[in-house]
Amino acid sequence: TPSHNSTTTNSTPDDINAPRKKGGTVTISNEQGQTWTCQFNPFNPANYLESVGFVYEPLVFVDLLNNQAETPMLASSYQWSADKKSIVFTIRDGVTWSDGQPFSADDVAFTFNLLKQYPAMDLYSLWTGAGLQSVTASGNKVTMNFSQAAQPYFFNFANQVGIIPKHIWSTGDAAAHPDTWTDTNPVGTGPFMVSPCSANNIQYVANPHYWQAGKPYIQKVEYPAYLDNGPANLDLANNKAQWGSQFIPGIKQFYLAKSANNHTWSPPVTNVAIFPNLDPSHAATSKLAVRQAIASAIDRSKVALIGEGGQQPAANQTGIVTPTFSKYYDASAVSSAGYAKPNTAKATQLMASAGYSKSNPLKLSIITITGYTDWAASLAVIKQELAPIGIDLTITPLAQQTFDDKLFNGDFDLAYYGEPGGPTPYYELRQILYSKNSAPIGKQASFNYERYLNPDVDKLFDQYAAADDATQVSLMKQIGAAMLRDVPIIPVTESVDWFQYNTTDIGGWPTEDNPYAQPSAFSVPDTGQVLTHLYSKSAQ
Amino acid sequence: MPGAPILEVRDLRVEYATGGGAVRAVDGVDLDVHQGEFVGVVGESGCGKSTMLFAIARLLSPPAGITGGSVVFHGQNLVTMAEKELNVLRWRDLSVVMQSAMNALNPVASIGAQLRDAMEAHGKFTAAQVRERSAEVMSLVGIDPVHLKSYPHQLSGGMRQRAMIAMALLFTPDLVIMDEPTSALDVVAQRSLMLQIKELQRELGFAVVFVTHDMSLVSHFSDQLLVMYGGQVVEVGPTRTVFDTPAHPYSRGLLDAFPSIRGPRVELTGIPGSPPDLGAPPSGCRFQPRCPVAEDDCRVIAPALYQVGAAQSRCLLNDPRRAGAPAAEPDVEVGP
Amino acid sequence: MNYVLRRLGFFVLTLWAALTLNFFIPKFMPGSPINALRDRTRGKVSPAALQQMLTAYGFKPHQNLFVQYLNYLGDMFSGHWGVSIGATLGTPVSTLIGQALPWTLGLVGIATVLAFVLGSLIGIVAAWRRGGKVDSILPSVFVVTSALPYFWVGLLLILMLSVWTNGFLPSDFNYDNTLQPSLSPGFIGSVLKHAILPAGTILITSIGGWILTMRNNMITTLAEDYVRMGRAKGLSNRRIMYGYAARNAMLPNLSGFAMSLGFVISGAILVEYVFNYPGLGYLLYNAVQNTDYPLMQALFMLFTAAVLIAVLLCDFATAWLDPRARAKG
Amino acid sequence: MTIPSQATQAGPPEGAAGQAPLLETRKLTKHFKVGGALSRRNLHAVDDADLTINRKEIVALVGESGSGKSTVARLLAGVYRPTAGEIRYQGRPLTAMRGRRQLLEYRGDVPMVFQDPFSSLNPAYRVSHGILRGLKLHRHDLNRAQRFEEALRVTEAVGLNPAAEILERYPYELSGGQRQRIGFAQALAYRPKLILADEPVSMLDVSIRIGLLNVMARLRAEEDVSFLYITHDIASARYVSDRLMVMYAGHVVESGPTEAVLADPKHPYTQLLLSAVPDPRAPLAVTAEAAKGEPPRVIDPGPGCRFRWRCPLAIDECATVTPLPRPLGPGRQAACHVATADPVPSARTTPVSTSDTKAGADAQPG
Amino acid sequence: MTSLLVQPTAATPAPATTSRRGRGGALASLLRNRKATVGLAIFLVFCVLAAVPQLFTSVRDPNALSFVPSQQPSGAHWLGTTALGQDIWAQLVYGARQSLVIALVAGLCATVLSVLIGVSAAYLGGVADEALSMLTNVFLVIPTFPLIIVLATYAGKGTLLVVLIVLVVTGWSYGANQLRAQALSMRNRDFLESARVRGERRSYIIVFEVLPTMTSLILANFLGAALYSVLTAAGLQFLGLGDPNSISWGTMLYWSQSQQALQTGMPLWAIAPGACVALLGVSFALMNYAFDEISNPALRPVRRNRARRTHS
Ligand SMILES: Nc1ncnc2c1ncn2[C@@H]1O[C@H](COP(=O)(O)OP(=O)(O)OP(=O)(O)O)[C@@H](O)[C@H]1O
Ligand SMILES: Nc1ncnc2c1ncn2[C@@H]1O[C@H](COP(=O)(O)OP(=O)(O)OP(=O)(O)O)[C@@H](O)[C@H]1O
Ligand SMILES: [Mg+2]
Ligand SMILES: [Mg+2]
Repeated sequence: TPSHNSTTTNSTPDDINAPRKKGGTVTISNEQGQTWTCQFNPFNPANYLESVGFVYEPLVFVDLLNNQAETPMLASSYQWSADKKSIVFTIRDGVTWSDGQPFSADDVAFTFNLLKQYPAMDLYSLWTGAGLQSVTASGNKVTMNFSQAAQPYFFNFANQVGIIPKHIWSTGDAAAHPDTWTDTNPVGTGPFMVSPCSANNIQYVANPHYWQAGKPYIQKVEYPAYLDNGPANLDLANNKAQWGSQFIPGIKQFYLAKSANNHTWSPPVTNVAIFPNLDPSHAATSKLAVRQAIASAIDRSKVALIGEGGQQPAANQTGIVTPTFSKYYDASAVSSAGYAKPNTAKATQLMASAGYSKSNPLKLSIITITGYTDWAASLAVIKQELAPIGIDLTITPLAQQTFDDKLFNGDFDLAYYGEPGGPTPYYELRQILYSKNSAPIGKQASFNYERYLNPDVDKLFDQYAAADDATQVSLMKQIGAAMLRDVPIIPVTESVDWFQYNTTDIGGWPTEDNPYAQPSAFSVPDTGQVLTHLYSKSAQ
Repeated sequence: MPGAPILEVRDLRVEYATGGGAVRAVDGVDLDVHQGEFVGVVGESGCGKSTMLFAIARLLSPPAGITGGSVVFHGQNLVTMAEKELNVLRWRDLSVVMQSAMNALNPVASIGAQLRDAMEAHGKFTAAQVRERSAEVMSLVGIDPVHLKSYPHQLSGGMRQRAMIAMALLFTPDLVIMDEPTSALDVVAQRSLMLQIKELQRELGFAVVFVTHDMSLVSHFSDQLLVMYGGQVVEVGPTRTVFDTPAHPYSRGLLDAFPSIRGPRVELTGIPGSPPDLGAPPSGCRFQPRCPVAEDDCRVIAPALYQVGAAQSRCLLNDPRRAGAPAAEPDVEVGP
Repeated sequence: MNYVLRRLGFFVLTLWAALTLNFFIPKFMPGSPINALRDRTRGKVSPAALQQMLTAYGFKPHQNLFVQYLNYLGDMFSGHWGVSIGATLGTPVSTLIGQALPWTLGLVGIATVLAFVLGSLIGIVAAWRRGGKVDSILPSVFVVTSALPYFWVGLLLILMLSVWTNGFLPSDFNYDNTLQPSLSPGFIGSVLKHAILPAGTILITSIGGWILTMRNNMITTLAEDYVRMGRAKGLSNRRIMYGYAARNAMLPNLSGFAMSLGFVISGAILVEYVFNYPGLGYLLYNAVQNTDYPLMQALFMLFTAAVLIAVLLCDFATAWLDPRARAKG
Repeated sequence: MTIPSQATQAGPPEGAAGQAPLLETRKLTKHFKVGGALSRRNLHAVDDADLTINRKEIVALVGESGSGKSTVARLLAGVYRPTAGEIRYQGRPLTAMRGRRQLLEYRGDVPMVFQDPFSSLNPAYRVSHGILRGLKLHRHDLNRAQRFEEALRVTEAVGLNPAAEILERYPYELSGGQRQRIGFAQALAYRPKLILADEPVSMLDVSIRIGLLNVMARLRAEEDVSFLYITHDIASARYVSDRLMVMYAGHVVESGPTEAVLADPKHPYTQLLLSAVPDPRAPLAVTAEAAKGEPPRVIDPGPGCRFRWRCPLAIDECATVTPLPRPLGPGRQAACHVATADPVPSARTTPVSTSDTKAGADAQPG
Repeated sequence: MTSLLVQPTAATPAPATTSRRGRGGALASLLRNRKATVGLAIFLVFCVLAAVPQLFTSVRDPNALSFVPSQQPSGAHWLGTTALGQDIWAQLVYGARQSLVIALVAGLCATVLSVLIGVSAAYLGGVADEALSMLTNVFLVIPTFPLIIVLATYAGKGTLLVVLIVLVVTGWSYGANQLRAQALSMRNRDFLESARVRGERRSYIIVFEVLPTMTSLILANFLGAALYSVLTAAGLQFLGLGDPNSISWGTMLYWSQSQQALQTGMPLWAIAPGACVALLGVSFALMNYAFDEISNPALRPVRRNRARRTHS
C-alpha cells in the first residue's frame, strides 16, 4: 500500500531552511477593492484569505508548484486505506492554540463534524460531494471514512480546511451560528495573531506559542486595505510594501526598474481559454472544423506578449499548464496534432471546409468581462489573427454579473474565461470537461460551460480517483489527447499567481528555483508557508 | 404759501442707461414744497413720476442715475450728499410711501419688526419705547396694534397701505413722499385712506408730495397740482386753478377723460394716441403728436413753462409773446 | 399643522416609492450574489456551499415575492438591514455603513456645506457690488467651473499636486495606513491631509453653482421695492444686504440645497472612486459590483432618506423663515 | 362718434316686450371649495344672482373687489359651471346645449374681453392670431382670405389703423390701449350678440379709457351688440350703460336703470359706493370719516345681510334674514330690509352723509 | 406638494419673449452675448469633429491596437499613444461623436419628457397633477446617480442605448418640475382663458398656446439636460459602466484610469478626454447662462454708468 510519509519530501536548499533571528516587518500589498471587515471566520469565503495560513492551519500543506510535495502541518503523518476510502491522520503533539490552550485530535474531528452540521461551512462539499461519511478522533488519531475513493479530495480536506479550536467554537455565539460568526479575534495554531485590526489595516504579530520552534522570524505583518491597484502598486514600487499580488501594468518600467531589489515571479497555474459553445443550437461553434481553425490560427505567444505584456505565458491546446504540470504534458502529441505552432494556412482550409472564407466571413461574438484590461487587449490580438481566416470576431465585454449569467446558462457563442485549478491538471480539466458539471442550455452549468459531453472522457476522470501516480499521469495525457482531438475549449494563455517581492530587507521568498509554495498573498494556505520562511535581513 | 420751501427741486434730470441708449425719464423738473403743503403730481403711466420721487429721495439704483439738477431739502443738497449723511436725514425728516405696499414691505418680517428696524436705524430706543411708538402710529392710521405681529401677506391691501403710512410717520417727518399709495385699492377704501392722510397731515403738519395717475383723486386734497407728461412738468399751479381753467391741452384732455357721476352726460373724447417713448421723445413739444390744437411750430420749438395766471403751463399757445401778451420769463419757478 | 402633516405625508409616500423601486430593481436584474461570490473566491468554493452560505446569511431569493417585500419594508424601517452578502460577506450592513458614514459626512458633507455657505456669501457680495471687478469676471469663471466633471478635476488635482510633486499631497485613502485611528495630532493631520484633494475637488466643482444662483437671486431681490424701502428708511448697508436682500434671496436656494444633496451623493461616488476614499459612495460602488443586495438597498434607502430629510428640513426652515410658505400650507 | 344714446332711456330697449331677453340668469350661484383637498369649506362667490341682459343693451355690473363680478362673467362665458341656478340664452338653458357644436355656437355669440391687456394676448404670436383662430372656430363660412378680410374689418371697427400693419405686430409692440382694442376686435370677429367685458379698461390710463368706452357704445349702436360691462368705476358705468347692477359679497344688492340708480340709490351700499367716487367737478362734500371695514370673504355664511357690519341703517332683522331683491320703483330692485321706494331726500345734496358710520370692521365673518 | 418645486429662476416668459423678439430673434440675441458665442463656438467645433472625424486624423480605427504602446507625444502621435497602442488624438477626435450624440439625444428626450409631464400636470390639474407631480418629486428626490449605476451595471453591456435610456429616465424630473411651476403660473393667464372662452380644445391650448410661450425655459432645460447627460455619461463610462469598446471620452478615461495613466507618465491620456468632456459641458453651461442673461436682463453685466459717477 503506498503511503506518503512527508518528512522526506522537502528538498529545498539549505540556506532557505537555515535558522534565522527574529525581527522585522513585512507589508503586503494586495488590492481587495474594499476596506477590511475584521472578520476572520475561516469558513467565510469572502475573507478566509486573511485568516487561513496566517492564523488557521491545515493538516498537511500540498505544494502545487512542486509536484504536490507535502509538508506535514497539524498532522504529523497520515495513512490511506488500500481502497483510498479511509484515511487516518496522526495529530501532531505539542501544538498549542494561540491562547495557550493545548491542541488535540478532538479539535480536528470537531472541525470536520461542524462542517457536516453546517453545510454552509463545507466550502469544498466534503460531506456532500466527496462522500465523507464520518470523522472520529481517538487518542492522537483522526479517522475519516468516505463512501468512495477520496484521494483527489485530499487536497481539499487536508490542505484547504483550517482547523479551528473546539474550546472557542463550542461556546457562545460561535456555537450558536458558527457559519455566520464574525470571529473578530481569531484563535488558531498558525504563525500569526491578529493585533489589532482596523478597517484600513490588519496587523498580525508573531504567535509566541507557535509550534515550529524559532518561527516565524518575521515579527509583524502589515496588511493594509487598498481600494485600487494604483496605490497598491505605487507602494510596491516604493518598497512601502514588499509582497505584491496583483497585475502591474508596464511592470518593467513601473516596478522592476525602480529598484534592483524589486523582483517578480508569477508562476502559471491555470488556463485562460476560449470557451466555444458546443451545444448543437450554436451551429458554428459546435462545428469541430471551426474550433480547430480557431485553435490553429491563434498565435498564443503573440497574445501572451502583447495582450498580457509578457506577464502570462502562452497556453497549449492540451490544457495542461506548463511548466507547472510538465509531468502530465505530452509535447509530441501537440506537435503531431499540428497545434505546436500557429498555422494560418491550415486554419483557412478548415474554415473553407466549413463554408467560410475571408470574403464570406463567419461572424462570431465573444463575451468577456468588463474591466479585465489584459483580456481585452488579448482579445484584440485574437480578433486580428482570426480576421484573415474568415472569422469576424465581435468582442462583447459584459459586466461581471451579466457575463456570469450568460456563461453559466450557455447564452454565448464564444466566451473568454479561466477556471480555478488544483494541485494537478485533473482539478481544472475535470471541472471543464466532466459532463456532470454541465447543464442544458438555459440552466446553470457548474463548470462545464462549453457543454462538452463525452462519456469516454468522463470515464477517464472516474478512474483517476483510485489510480496510482503513474496511472494518473497517463490518464491526464489521455485527457490531453481528447483536448487535442475534440477541441472542447481553446486555451490561449496561462493565468498566473501574481507575485512581486522586494529583497532589500526581506529574504526567504519562494522563487522559481525554490517554489516551496504558491507565492501570491491570495493563495491559502500557502501564505502560511511563505510567512514562516520570510526573514528580515537587518535583524540577522 | 408762507415762508421758504422745505424742498426745492431744480432742473432735476434722471436717465436710465439701457442697451439702446439713455432714457431720460425725468427731464428738467422743478418743484417747491412748503411746510404742511399737499402737492399732487399727476400724469400717465410711464411719464416719470416714480422716477422723479425716487430721485428726490436719492433711492435710484443702476441703471438709473441722476444726471443733473439739485434737490435742496432743508437747505442741503441731497444730490451731492454722502450716503452716510443721507441716512441720518432719511425717515427722520423725509419718508416714503411706495406704490405697492405688498412689494414694499419685507415679506418675511413682521410689521412690528419693520417698524423696529426703522427706529433702530435712527437712534437707541428701548424695546418698550419701540413697542409704544409702534402701537401709537398704528393706532394713528386706524390699525389695531395687534397687527404688529402680523406679516404683510396676512393684512388686506388697505391695511398694508395704512401700515406703510404708519411706518412713514414714525418720526413725524417734515415731508412724506407718496407714490400712488391708493391705486391698488377700491374706491371706498381709497376714499377712506385719502381722508385719513389729509386728517393726519392737518394734525401733524407734514408736507406731502402725492403721486397718482388719477387726477380726480387729488382734486379735493391737494394744494398744488403738478401735471407731468413725458418726463416734464407741463402744468403746475394751485389745484383749483388747474381744474377750473386748465391751461395746457394735455391737462384739458385729462380732465375731459373723466366721466362724471353727477354732471350732465356728455360725450367725452379722451386723448388719442399714446405717451411718448422717452428714449426717443418727439421733437419740439412732447405732447404735440397727440395734441388736438398743435400747430406747425410745435414740432420744432420746445416750449418752456409760461406763467398763465396763478399757474404755469408748458405750451406754446401760452407763450405770452405768441398770444401778444406781455412777455413772461420762460422757466419761471414754481409757486406764486 | 396641516402643513407639517402634508409634508410628512409627502415624505412617507416618496420614501415608500423609492424603497419599492429599490426593492424591485435588483430583483429584475441579471446576476446573483452567488455568482459574484464565486468570482470572488476564484471558483475554488463549490456553488452549493455558497448557496448554503448565503442562505445562512439571510439571502432567500426563493421566498414568495410579496413576503420578501413586506419583510424588506419592515427591515428597512426597523433598521434590521441584514448582513452584507457581497465582498464583505457576513459583515452587518449597519457596521459597514457605520464605518463609511463618518468619512463621507466629514469629507463630502463638510465640503458641500462649505461650498454652499462660501458660494452663497460670494454670490451675495458679488451681487451687492454689482458692476464691480469681482462681479464682472465672476459669472464667466464660475459658469466654467460649475460645468467641470468631478472626476476630471480630481484627476487634474492628483496630477498637479500629487504626481508631479512626488506625493506632496496624498491622493488616495482617508488616512495613512500605518497609523492607528486616535485623536493624536499625527492622525488628525493625516486625515486632513488626505482630505485636501477630494474636498478641493468638490469645492471647485460645486461652489460655482451656488455663487451663480445666489448672485442671480440677489440681483432680483435687490431690485425689489422693499430693498429700496430699506434704503429709504436709512438702514445701514449691512442691514439691508443681509437682513433684507440676502435673507429673501436665500429662500429659494434652500430647497435647491436640499435637492443638491442628491447630486452630492453622485459626486461623492465619483470623488470617492477617484481618490479611493472609503466612504458611502465607494461602498455603494462596491455593493453594486458585488451584487450585494442588502448593502445596496440599505445605502439606497439611506441616500433617499437623507435627501428627503434634508428636503423636509429645508421645507420647515423655509416655512420658519418665510411666513408666506406657512400660509400656503 | 355716438353719444350713448340710451342715456335718458329707462328700462329695456325696443323689442324686448313679449320676447325672451338675450340672456337671463335665475338664482345663479357659484361656490368655490377653499382650503385644500380635505377641506369642506365653501366660498360663496356668487349667490342667487338674477340678471337680465336684453338685446342692444349695455348692463354695467359694479361692486368692490371680490364681490363676485368676474365670477358672474365667467359663469356666463361657460368657464365655470354654476353650483346652482340657471343661465338661459335666448330662452334656452345653457345646460340644454349638447355637444361641442352647440357650445361653440354659444361661445361665438357670447365672447369675453379680459381685464388685463398685457396678459390677454399670447406674447408668442402676432396679434392677428387670436382673431384668426376665433374666426376659424366660429365662422365656418369664411375661407382663409375672407378670414383675413374680416380680421381687417373688425380691427378697423375698433379704431385701429392701419389695420393690416397692426395685425402683423406682436403684442409688445402695441400700447395697452391698442391691445385692449385688439381684445374687442377678437370678440367682435365672431359677430357676437353679447360681449362680456370684465373690467376692460381698468388697467388703462385715464386718457385712453374713454376712447374704449366710446368704442363699446359705438359697437352697440352700429353692430347691435349687447354688453355686460363689469367695472368698479361707477362714473364710467354711468357713461356707457343703460342699466346698472350693484354687487356686494356675492349678492346683487341693487339694480335698475343707470340714471335712476345714481340719482336715487336705494341700497346703503350703493350709497356708500357713490359717495366714495371722487369727482373733480363737484366740491368735496364731506370731511367725515368714510365707512371703515372691507367686504367680507364669504365662506360658509349664515343667513342675514352681508353688508350689515358696515351698514349705518342695520336693524336686528338684517342679522337673521337674508334680504331678497324687492321691486322699488320702475325697473328697480334692491335687496335691503330698510330701503324704501321713496326717494332719499338728501341723496343729491349730501350723497355721502349716509355713510358716516361707525360700523365695526372687526366684526366681519371670516 | 408644491413647496418642493424649484421656482424657475428665469424671468416669466412674456418679457423674455418680448425682449428677445424685440431685437430680431433668439439667435441674434444669443450671438450678441459673449458667453453664448464662446459656448456656441466650442459646441460647433465639436460638431464638426463628430461629423467628419476623418478630416482630423489619418487613423481610421482608433480602437485598433495599431501602434507602439505608451509613446510620448510626437509629430506622428500628437498626444502620444495609449498603453495599449492606440493613438490618443484619434480616439479623442472620434470620441466626440458619442459624447455629442448622448448630449443631444438624451437632452432632447429628457426635455420632451419634462415638457410632456410638467406641462400636462400643470394644465390638467386635480388628480392628474397630484399623481404626475408625485412621480416627478419621487424621481427628483431619489438619488439618481446610484440609481444610474445600478441600472447601467445590470442593464447589460452599457451600450449607448442603455446609457441614453438611463440618462433620460433620471434626467427629466428637474425640468418637469420647473416647467410645471412655470405652466402653473401661466394657467390662469388671460390669454389662455381667452383661448378657452374662444372654444379651443385642451390639446390645442397646451400645444399651441402654452408651449410657444415657454420656449425660452424649454431651451434652457434642454441645455441643462444636455449638460447633465454629458457629465453623467462620462462619469458612468469613467466608472467602467459604459461600453468599454465604444469610442468615447468617458471610455478613454476609464482605460486611462485602469492603466494608471497618471502614475505611469501618460497624463495626457487621462487629461485630454476629461478636458473635452469639460469643454463640451462648459459650452452648454455658457449657452445656458447666456440664455438666462438674455431672458433676464437684470443679470447682464453692467458697466457703472455715467449717471452714477456724477454723484458718487
Ligand atoms: N430700468 C429701466 N430701464 C429703462 N427705462 C426705464 C426703467 N425703469 C423705468 N424706465 C422708464 O422710465 C420712465 C418713467 O418710469 P416711472 O416708473 O417713473 O413712471 P411712472 O410715471 O411712475 O409710471 P407708473 O404710473 O406706471 O408708475 C418710463 O418711460 C419707463 O419706460
Ligand atoms: N377659481 C376660484 N377659486 C376659488 N375662489 C375664487 C375663484 N375665483 C374667484 N374666487 C373668489 O371668489 C370671490 C369673487 O371673486 P371675483 O373674481 O368674482 O371678484 P371680482 O368682483 O371680479 O373682484 P375684482 O374686482 O377684484 O376683479 C373672491 O373672494 C375670490 O377670491
Ligand atoms: Mg410709478
Ligand atoms: Mg374681477
